[in-house]
Amino acid sequence: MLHTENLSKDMGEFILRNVTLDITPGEYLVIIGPTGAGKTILLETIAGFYPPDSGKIIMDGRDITNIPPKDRNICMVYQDYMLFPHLTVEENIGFGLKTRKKDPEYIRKKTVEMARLLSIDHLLHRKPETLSGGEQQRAAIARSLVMEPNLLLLDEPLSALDGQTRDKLRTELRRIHDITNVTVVHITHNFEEVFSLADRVAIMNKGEIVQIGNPDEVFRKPESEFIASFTGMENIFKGSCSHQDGISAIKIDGHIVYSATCLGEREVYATIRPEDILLSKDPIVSSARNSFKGRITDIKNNGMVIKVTIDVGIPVVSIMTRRGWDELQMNEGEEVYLTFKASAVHVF
Amino acid sequence: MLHTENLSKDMGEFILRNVTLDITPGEYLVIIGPTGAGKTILLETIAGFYPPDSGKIIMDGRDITNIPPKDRNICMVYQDYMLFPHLTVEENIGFGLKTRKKDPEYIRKKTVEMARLLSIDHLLHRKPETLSGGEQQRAAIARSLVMEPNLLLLDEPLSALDGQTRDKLRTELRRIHDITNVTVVHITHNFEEVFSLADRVAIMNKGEIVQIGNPDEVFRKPESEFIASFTGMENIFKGSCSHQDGISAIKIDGHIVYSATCLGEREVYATIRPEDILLSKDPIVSSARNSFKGRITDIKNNGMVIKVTIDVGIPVVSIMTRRGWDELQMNEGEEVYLTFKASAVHVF
Amino acid sequence: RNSWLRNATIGMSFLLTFFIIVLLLLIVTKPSFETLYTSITSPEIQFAIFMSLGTSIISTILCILIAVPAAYALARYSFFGKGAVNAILDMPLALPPLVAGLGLLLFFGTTGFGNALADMGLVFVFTPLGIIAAQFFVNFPYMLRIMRSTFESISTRYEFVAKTLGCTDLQAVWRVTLPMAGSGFFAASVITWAKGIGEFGAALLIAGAIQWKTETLPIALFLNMSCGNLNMAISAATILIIICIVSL
Amino acid sequence: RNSWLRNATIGMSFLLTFFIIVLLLLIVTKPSFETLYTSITSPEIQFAIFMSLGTSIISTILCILIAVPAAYALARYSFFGKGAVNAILDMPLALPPLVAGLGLLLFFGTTGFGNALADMGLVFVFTPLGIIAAQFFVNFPYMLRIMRSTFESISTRYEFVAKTLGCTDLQAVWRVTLPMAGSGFFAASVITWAKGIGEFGAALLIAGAIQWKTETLPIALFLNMSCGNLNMAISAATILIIICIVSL
Repeated sequence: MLHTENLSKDMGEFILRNVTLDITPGEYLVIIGPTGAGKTILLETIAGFYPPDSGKIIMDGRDITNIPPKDRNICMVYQDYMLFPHLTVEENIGFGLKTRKKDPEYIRKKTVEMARLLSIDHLLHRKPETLSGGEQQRAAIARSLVMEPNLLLLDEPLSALDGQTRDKLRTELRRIHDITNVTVVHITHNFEEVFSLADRVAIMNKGEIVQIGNPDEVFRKPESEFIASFTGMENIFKGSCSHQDGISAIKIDGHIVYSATCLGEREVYATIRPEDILLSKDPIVSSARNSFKGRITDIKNNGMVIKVTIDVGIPVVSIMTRRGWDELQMNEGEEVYLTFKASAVHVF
Repeated sequence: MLHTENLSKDMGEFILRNVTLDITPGEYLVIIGPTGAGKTILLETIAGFYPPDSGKIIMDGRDITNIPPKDRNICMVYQDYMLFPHLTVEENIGFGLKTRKKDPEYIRKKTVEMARLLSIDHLLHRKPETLSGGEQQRAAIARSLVMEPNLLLLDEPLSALDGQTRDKLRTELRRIHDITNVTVVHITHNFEEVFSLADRVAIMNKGEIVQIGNPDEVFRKPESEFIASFTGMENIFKGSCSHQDGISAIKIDGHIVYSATCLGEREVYATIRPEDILLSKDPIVSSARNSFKGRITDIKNNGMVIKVTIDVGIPVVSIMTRRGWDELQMNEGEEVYLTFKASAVHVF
Repeated sequence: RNSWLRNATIGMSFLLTFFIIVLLLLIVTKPSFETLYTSITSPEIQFAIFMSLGTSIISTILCILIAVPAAYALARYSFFGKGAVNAILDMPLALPPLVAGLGLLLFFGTTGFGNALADMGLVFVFTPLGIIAAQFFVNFPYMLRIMRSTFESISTRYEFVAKTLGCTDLQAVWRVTLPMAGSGFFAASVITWAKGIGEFGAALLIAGAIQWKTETLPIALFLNMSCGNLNMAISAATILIIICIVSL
Repeated sequence: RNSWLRNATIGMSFLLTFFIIVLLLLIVTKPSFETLYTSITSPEIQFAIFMSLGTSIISTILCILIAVPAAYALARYSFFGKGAVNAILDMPLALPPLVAGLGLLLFFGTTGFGNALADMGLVFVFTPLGIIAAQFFVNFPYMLRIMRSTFESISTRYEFVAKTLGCTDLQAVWRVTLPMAGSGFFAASVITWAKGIGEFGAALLIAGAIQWKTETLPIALFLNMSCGNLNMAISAATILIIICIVSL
């Protein structure tokens, strides 16, 4: 559908470096990355607001790199809605069709239809400023969808909304994508949006796409230290890898951790998700290859989840629910056993 | 130490209503509440920046309601540091002592001492703008502590900092409080700060203090629907209460939930913390009084914790770690058993 | 607890306000209502009103046509020399109006370009055209500044969105940015117009103070003061005060 | 992809810039360097420079002493009538300077207060004191506006913190707010001063255009133009342009 080739753009503060990206028709691609990673500038370059310094944008086989935005049929929705304040909701939604000089009767019909799809048909005569954030974003999405765009770009569409509205509109986005099958590129900071919306997720850093794949794969198997720590990996260790009995052993500060994957005999990073580590008062006999004894050094309670740090020579973090913690009945300074499977250790 | 009596103040947008509060010497009191609850205005009234419309402020037995701020010896630290940009870190920390016309030698000594306590003694000659957020906040705290205040007011001191810095400075606050034993009132939005810092927590809403007590008590036993939902209770049900066999039974939409506490025969709210609900494929034989069968209607994965909604006639939410969920191996639409103890059901 | 700092500073602001009100009242109440009425309805003052309104409206329209596009460029684009352009375009704000008038006089009176215009019948020296040029030159920076900050306050993203909805660059500005800039545009026009009405120094130099020819209200005030005709002067001032108050 | 909207609007801004530069160059290059030197060193222009600097510095100091406290009150406190005070204090910005001068003339020349001052030796009509009064009245709103927005941009919380650290209200302002307002204060003073140097209309009415008595640079420019002494007029203008450029 859309293919970018070595797209680069230097805007001083924000930068894009050699972005090559392939978006398949009907796909829902979510892009995450820290602030300043160049996510918005990527979307804006695809939409055609600035010419790239180098590289090409191909849409449906046609080179659109030098085509003005109005002829690309790519629509954009921003975090802060960007509804035209001097127009009613109806005029906002119909804006693009009017620009295309469609018949007023047709515009009216399509506008109402799209407003109904987004459950804002009762708001058509209101001015944007009188709407709630969620309603405004629905109107902005309707304004884009009514154009039947080849590609819909969403720039943190849910970030300005409060918790409940965000949840609702997220579900709505999924539903609309299922109905219209429009191709979407969606930028976010929020991991929940990745898991509930993305067919694929791309991680950006410093203007580059550093990993792309299905969400579970990317979160379970980060390809660099940056991705591991950005996606919230708590336990990241550096060590040297060697093969032992078909699986690999990673030596970290003198401790051996077993992993199901290995990249050959060299320096590697190993990560273990905190929730994959089991704590127990007594040693557990199980098929899990990794078992350690340590001392609890820190306990953090955020009201919902307990985060426990255990010193086993190296500091290891484990997360559990409050119920799990209450059953364990342990305190800071006590000895505890850690168990985790070799398959839970991801190496990169 | 400090006692406010029916303190009221109307500032239009923000309001304070009949706040009566008792702070004991050396206590660490954390105040939480939604935006606009009047938390900051409470601190600012205690500090004496505005006179209250009515009510009294008593400190150490002395009525200070009409005393100017400079004579109260109450210090304040804001979210955005408020370091004086035209002065160096050293001059900022020494500002108050200089105002009190202390000997320059003494000021120098105390400033260095306090900077050392907060690990910013290497930054004394820098201007605030060249410091990181965490360093600026340390300087602001030092500037207050050097005054040896009777009361230290912290207005969301960690909210402007990024995750790691926030964690570090939170630990630091705990340590400093242990060392200096200064009385602290600390405003926050963050529940982690409540659990790791507070001796007591007060919840504010619409200018009033609606509940005060130790954190576990307040979070486990909210006294109103507002507090329950603000502290993140997912399962809040309305029902009618009656006594049965020594414990109480609450009838919710035709379903009976047993609770260890009851407030008499009347309409009540019942809440159950999502992490207190156990899910299983088969019925569990246990001492838990509440057992339901339902169908999974929604699964939300935020990457760390799984939130499952189960319809048992009423929608119930349960939270578990990813490991727990993987072991359960269930999907949307499947049947599941819910078990929770009568003591996990809080009634108000 | 009433702070003396509060009382002293508020007192100062009231003192200044009081001083302004006294000055204006002194002018407005000086002549009797009848003398004022006679003066205002006199042919000379009528002529001055007409001349002031005519020149200020035309110069305001010129300011709009030229300063609004320039303001848009300064708000939206970055280009070589933008810093210098910005600084120089603000200069007429600090330049004494007499100097601006002298520059215009030299420009229209002594250069080949000025002579060419004169040959085409566009004579600026000692004519109402000169007044318009003076008002334009002294006041366009106000229009430019206000519109520049108005455009800057409107996110470029509105235009971006309009373009994805099929607009050309110009359509995006015309259908989205200009309607959104409405209130700033109105304020800028009123200020430019009011400043134009009151313009004296620059107009004096290029258009002279010629009774019945280049006599705007400030010029009428000046001419009548010079020949001791206080009532006529004060009635011109009264009209100027009324215009000033109405425009605020 | 070069948008013509971009080219057209940027072109417009360059055209305006070019126009301003041409006007200034016309003035500065008109006389030969020698004539300019002779004029500038002439006793009359020397007197005018001295008179301009003296009056503008004094009026700027007055503006600081009176407008800064008033600006602080308007930025920090809410009080009865604040909206009206704000509106009236902005009025002199839109009021034609001639009208302001007429008001001052009536105030100092015809009221009991003015006569009392004159009896004390403080004569404003047709004296340098009148120039100072004119410059003050026309220019304090600039000082007020800039300082008001400067104070508004400094969070009250800095003063709050200073007070918890033992400062009185006044100490908090003196030791924290004023140092933080430094750059805004500097900008406001320079603008007020530059505007004062260029003031003509109001000064003309209250102080007259009296050679060797109330002759500032703009008055010198005017007087020399009136009697056809173009070289002297242009050298006065050149000095004014230099001051204007330096102050920016």
